[in-house]
Amino acid sequence: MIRHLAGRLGQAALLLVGVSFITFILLYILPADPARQLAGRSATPETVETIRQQLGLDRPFHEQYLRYLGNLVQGDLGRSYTQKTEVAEVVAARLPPTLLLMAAAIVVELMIGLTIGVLAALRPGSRFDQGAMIVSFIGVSTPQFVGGILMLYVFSVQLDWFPVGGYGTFRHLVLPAVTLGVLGAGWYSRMMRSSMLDVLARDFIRTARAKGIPETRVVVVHALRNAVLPVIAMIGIDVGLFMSGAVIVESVFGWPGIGQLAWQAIQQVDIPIIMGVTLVAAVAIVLGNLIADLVAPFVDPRIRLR
Amino acid sequence: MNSELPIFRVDDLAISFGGGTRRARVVDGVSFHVGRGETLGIVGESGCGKSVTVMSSVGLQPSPPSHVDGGSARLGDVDLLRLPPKALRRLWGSRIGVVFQDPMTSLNPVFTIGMQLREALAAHTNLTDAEREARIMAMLARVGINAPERRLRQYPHELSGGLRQRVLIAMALICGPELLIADEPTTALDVTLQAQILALLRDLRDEMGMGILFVTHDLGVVAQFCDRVAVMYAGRIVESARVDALFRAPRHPYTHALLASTPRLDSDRSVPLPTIDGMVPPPGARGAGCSFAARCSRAQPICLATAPALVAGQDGAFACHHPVPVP
Amino acid sequence: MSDAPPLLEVDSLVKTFPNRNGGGGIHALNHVSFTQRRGETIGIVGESGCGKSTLGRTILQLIRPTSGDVRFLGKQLTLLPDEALRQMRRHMQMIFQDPFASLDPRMNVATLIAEPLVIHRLGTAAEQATEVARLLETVGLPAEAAKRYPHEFSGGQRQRICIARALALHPELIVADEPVSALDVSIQSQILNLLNVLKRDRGLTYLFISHNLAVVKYVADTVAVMYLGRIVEMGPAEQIYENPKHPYTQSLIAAIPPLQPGSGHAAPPLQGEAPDPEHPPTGCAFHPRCPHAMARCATEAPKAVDIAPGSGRHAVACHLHD
Amino acid sequence: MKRRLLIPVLSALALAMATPAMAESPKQGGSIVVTYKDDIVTLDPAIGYDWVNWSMIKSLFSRLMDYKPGTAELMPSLAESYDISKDGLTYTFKLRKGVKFHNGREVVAQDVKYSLERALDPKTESPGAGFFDSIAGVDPFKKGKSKDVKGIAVVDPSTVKFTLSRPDATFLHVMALNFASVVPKEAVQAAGKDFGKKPVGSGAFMLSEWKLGQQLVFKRNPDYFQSGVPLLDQITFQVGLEPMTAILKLEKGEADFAGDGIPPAKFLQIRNDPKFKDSIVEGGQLQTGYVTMNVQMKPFDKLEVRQAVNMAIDKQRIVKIINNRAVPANQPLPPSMPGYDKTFEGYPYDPAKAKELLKQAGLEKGFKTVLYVYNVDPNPRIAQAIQEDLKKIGIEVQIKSLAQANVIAAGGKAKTAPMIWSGGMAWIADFPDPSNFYGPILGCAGAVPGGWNWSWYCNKELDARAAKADAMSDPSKAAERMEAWRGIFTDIMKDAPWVPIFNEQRFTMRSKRVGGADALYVDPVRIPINYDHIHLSGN
Repeated sequence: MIRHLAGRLGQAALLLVGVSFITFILLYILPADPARQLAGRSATPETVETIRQQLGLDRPFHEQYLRYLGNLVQGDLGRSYTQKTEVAEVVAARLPPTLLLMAAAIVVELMIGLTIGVLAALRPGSRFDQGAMIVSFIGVSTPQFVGGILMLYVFSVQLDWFPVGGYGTFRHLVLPAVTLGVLGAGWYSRMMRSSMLDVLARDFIRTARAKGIPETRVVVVHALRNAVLPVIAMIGIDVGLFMSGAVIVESVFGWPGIGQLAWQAIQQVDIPIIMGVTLVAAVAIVLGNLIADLVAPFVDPRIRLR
Repeated sequence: MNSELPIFRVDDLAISFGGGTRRARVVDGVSFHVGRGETLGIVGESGCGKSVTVMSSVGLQPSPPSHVDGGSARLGDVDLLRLPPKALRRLWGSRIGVVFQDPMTSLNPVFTIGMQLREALAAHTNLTDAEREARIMAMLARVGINAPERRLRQYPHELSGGLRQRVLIAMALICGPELLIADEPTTALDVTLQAQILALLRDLRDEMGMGILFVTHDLGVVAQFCDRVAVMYAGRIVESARVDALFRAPRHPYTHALLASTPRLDSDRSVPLPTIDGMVPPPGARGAGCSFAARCSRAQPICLATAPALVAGQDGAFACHHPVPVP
Repeated sequence: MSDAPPLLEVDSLVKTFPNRNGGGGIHALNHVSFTQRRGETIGIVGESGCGKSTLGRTILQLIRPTSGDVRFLGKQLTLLPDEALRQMRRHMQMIFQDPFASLDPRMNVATLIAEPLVIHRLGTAAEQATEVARLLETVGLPAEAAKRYPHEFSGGQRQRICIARALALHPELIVADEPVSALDVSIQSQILNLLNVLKRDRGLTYLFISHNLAVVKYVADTVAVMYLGRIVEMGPAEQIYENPKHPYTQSLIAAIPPLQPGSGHAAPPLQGEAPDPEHPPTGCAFHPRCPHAMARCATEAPKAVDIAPGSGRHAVACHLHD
Repeated sequence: MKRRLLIPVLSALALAMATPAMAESPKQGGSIVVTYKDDIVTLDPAIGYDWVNWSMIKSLFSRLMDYKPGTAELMPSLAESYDISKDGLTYTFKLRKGVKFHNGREVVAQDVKYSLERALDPKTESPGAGFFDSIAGVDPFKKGKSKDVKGIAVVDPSTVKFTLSRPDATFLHVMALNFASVVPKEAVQAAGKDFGKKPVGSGAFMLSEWKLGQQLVFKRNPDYFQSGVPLLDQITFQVGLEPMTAILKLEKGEADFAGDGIPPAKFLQIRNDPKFKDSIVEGGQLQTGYVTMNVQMKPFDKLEVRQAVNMAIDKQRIVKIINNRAVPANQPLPPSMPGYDKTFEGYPYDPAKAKELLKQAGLEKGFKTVLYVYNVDPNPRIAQAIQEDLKKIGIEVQIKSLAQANVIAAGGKAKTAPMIWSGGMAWIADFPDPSNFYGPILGCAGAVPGGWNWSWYCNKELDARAAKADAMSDPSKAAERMEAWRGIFTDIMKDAPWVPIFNEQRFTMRSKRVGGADALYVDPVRIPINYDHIHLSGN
């Protein structure tokens, strides 16, 4: 178990170095020149050059990267070009809201997705099934921007149930979590449906039925536990999906998370922040998969951590 | 071994699959019965409808896609085909036990053996925990599982195939059913294991006195394990007889050909194995005549025109216009 | 016996699969040796997990062995580089258990059968078409089958397609891995007959892998019985069936239910199950289940001994016959 | 360029009503909510240079000079008075007495010198450092050869004297720029690199709360030197809201002001919605959208070709493409910029004449060329309209739709981009003076690698006239100076290095709760609004 964890963390560290390297290359070859951007258009070429030197942007690529990596190991993510503050500080301030939103969205998507998926699988081909799959498809394919604005318009402006964006109370959380969760719910309901259909056709379900136990028990105890296995693995992958979804949803709802931060940083070519957010997102994805790994053995005894 | 008072009796069972224009009759006019302590083998090649027949007769065949079009299946004086689902479920696991083909997939992988056994018992009895555990231990010991306490805590994947099939047998028999449905219970096992499991089932049958409905494609197993046998072809029973009579003198040309084409240890390999040419007609394409006529070496024009009825003979019954003569 | 060199020589073949921990390993093949003459059908029998399928694949180098040699047509396959091996594969083909899984559902039969010819660039398109027609006829399928797709055929017909495909390159050796296990009895007999006819007409050599001793009886000249990665007994088919020497072989034969009702089993069935190949028993791997086990069986692994001196063709690895 | 700094200048509307805030004499009190999409990156006046923080910094800090609310009219602010020497090289400012920083300390002349030197210090990385180049001694200071800027002298605690190295008529505007804000040294040093997050100034408001990514709260400065200002007790800035969401928030009454304006996609719908009739204020801005033609590249080296292109493009149609959010342009200066020539007619839309001109240039069969464009809507659509128009006179235009940085890079490279549509990168003035529209984008100084003069047009004679106009720093010569600039810009059009296309309008959305003159909501220097002077309606 501990060896497994250590191995996983080792992999994660390697992955992070890889991610940082690739991001660094991408930003390096970007045509936008942060020094020129910082200097403003009133600056003379000499001023731009001074700033470039100060930021170390005149150094060769490998030197810049190694310096970044060296700082990273010491927990220093660098300073934001535009905000002139520690990246770690900015990211740390933005992380809790994103984690909260993500947790809420996972609850939403699992509640909606799994329920719909199971119910649809119990009556494949029925009206409910067809309807649910169409709704899921819409959920999956509606752009989150449009979906979010629509939610705000209906539930905040028209019905006045929730505030229009912002952060702080549970009522602020509901709409962004639902918007973010609905996309996932679409995936999960489709996945749960096919997983459930698959499980319901397995031999052990027949065995359970033949024991004469109630059908609800067959479905809820025997089928569900098995059908949920692929879903657990999905939650790990989902974290990545959330990170990209968060960029849009956080912007629409004014949710002060790292998605919003990333969006702003990209527009301003604030490389240290982009790097910081990318690394945090990578860590989140690694952790998500690790958690899925750790949870899976509790649901499926065939998986044993060594 | 008396069959005067059948505990389970199926009459004129008809089953179809699919809906609308694609609906096709897959089992037609099938009748059989099993007595207390008796084993009836239902034998046939894949697609002949043997499993569907047996599973439908006890209500375990999922519907849709299958539909029972007619007939009855009486356990004692209850017609299973007319029971509401709840009442049917009370019989499953208590008066009817089922053992399926593949022990590797027939146990739920995420629950312990103990949980799956307890569940079977708890569904039909009101025993105290201690009584229940005692009964489970006894049953496991009876099916030849050593160290049952340890096994109860294990998960299916930690057990070998043979052990799993023993667990499934224990599960099917734990409430002492009158009827055991065994659907190809040894097909997925190696020969040495097959022999063990068959021996176990035989002992349990003799001890507990239940009737067994044994579905298989293996004539050797039928010969060694069953009292009577019904041979199915294309959704119908073409011949049924006491086992010794059937193997000694098969009357239906299909039974005859099937026996002949089975490789045996004492066969002479210098002579080509007899074969049955052609293919089984698919459901929906079965005409008015005998379904086997197209492949039958003894077929006459009448065979293509009218389906022969199942006629009782000396040692059994067969459905053929031109039966194989008794040697 | 002729003086001609054997077609196939398997020498001390070992295949160890790493287990999940990465250490130790599962000994799927444990020093397996035998030779096969041209035209001889060897039946490999044993329970599931005994290593018989691994043996077939390792001989064809579909799985590379851990150690040991395979000589085929005088070439040491284990040493051949990939390209040379690819050329050698023309001469050895495999037929599998599940005829449906072996055929690409998107290709029609003509394409499927011609594929090996196309890969090895043999003949023009017209010649290939003629060859396909000839092969279909050989395996007893109508010429019009060429235009159809696998799903339109029954299991037996699909196996015929697989056989036609295997024959396309005129191989010397065919490794047939449970070729009739998935088939109904009536179809099984057709395929077995076909294999026998092909052997007679084309001088094919089969390595026939099966768990069904009755089926093997029908095709094999020589039978090798495997248990836990080793050949425990090997000899001419008649001798193995009529006078099995190894207790395991005896149990296997006794376990087959005969077609005569009431004949019963000759002996009480063999107890227990094949042990976990990750943790094989010491000494003779069969000793925990063996009705004749002696003290030394638990400590000392028996060596294969020739029990028909002179012929060199019936060997048993059992302390009863040391 | 970019979305960084857009300092607008007075709209015609703003000119019409001088200090409108005074007219109503509203009461003080109340609070409002303002929303923005992006978080505020910094409130450091030496660094902040985007249109979100520009107006906020103006309210937190004071400068020697300022503008009358809602206008582009200069007035002294921290300075009580100023004096300009005859030769225009010396500016002496007398500071207002008793003005206090938010930390309670009085503002003295030394603070002015410190603040400007801080902005000029390369370590500060101020994007505004270049504006102060006319002060004597800036160059050695920037290069570290001098410890201080010799041209800034503290005469006494309430007097500061600037010496210029050349006459600069725009110097008073420069002293009103945010970069010239006065900051207390002790607070800057205490905050270290975080001064942008912990600003201390002497403006009308003080920062009382800042939750990163969520909101900032401004509280009124009770000690503000201008009596009766500000009118509001508190302003809450909620950040991270999409413009579309902001409109919904405004509609529901949760916000009073959508800082990012109306999303283009929703513009027509909102404009035509009677619900919002009274919520939208329209004004001009100091912006011109134009097409550059590289005069160093063939065939744009021929005047006739450039003139032909000017006459071939239907500007009215392009204005329609962007939902009439602009007015057609005929000269480089926008209408709200002093020096704009109302009588100038420019080149008319006349494709027949354009064809004629091409023929004169020996290109009657037309030619092929490339138009660079920023790849964000609506720019590619505008480029297509231009492409269609030019096709009618036989010019085959290939559109190169690129990222902003790539277009800027291409424009700054000699003989690379034959034509560029400036949209999305268009020049917006830093301060309301025509000189800001010449040097970098049309003068010889900008026609260098990495420069912003994408036409690579260099007219030595006009450069000389421009230098002369900028030397007229005597306030009494202001009218004469404007006349000079007017001539420069109309004369440029004779050479036609650009096709001026349109001048964008500003549309500001506010809630019904807030009042004050419309001019405050399209304030030419305080973009987007003048926080100090707006107030709740009904007060």
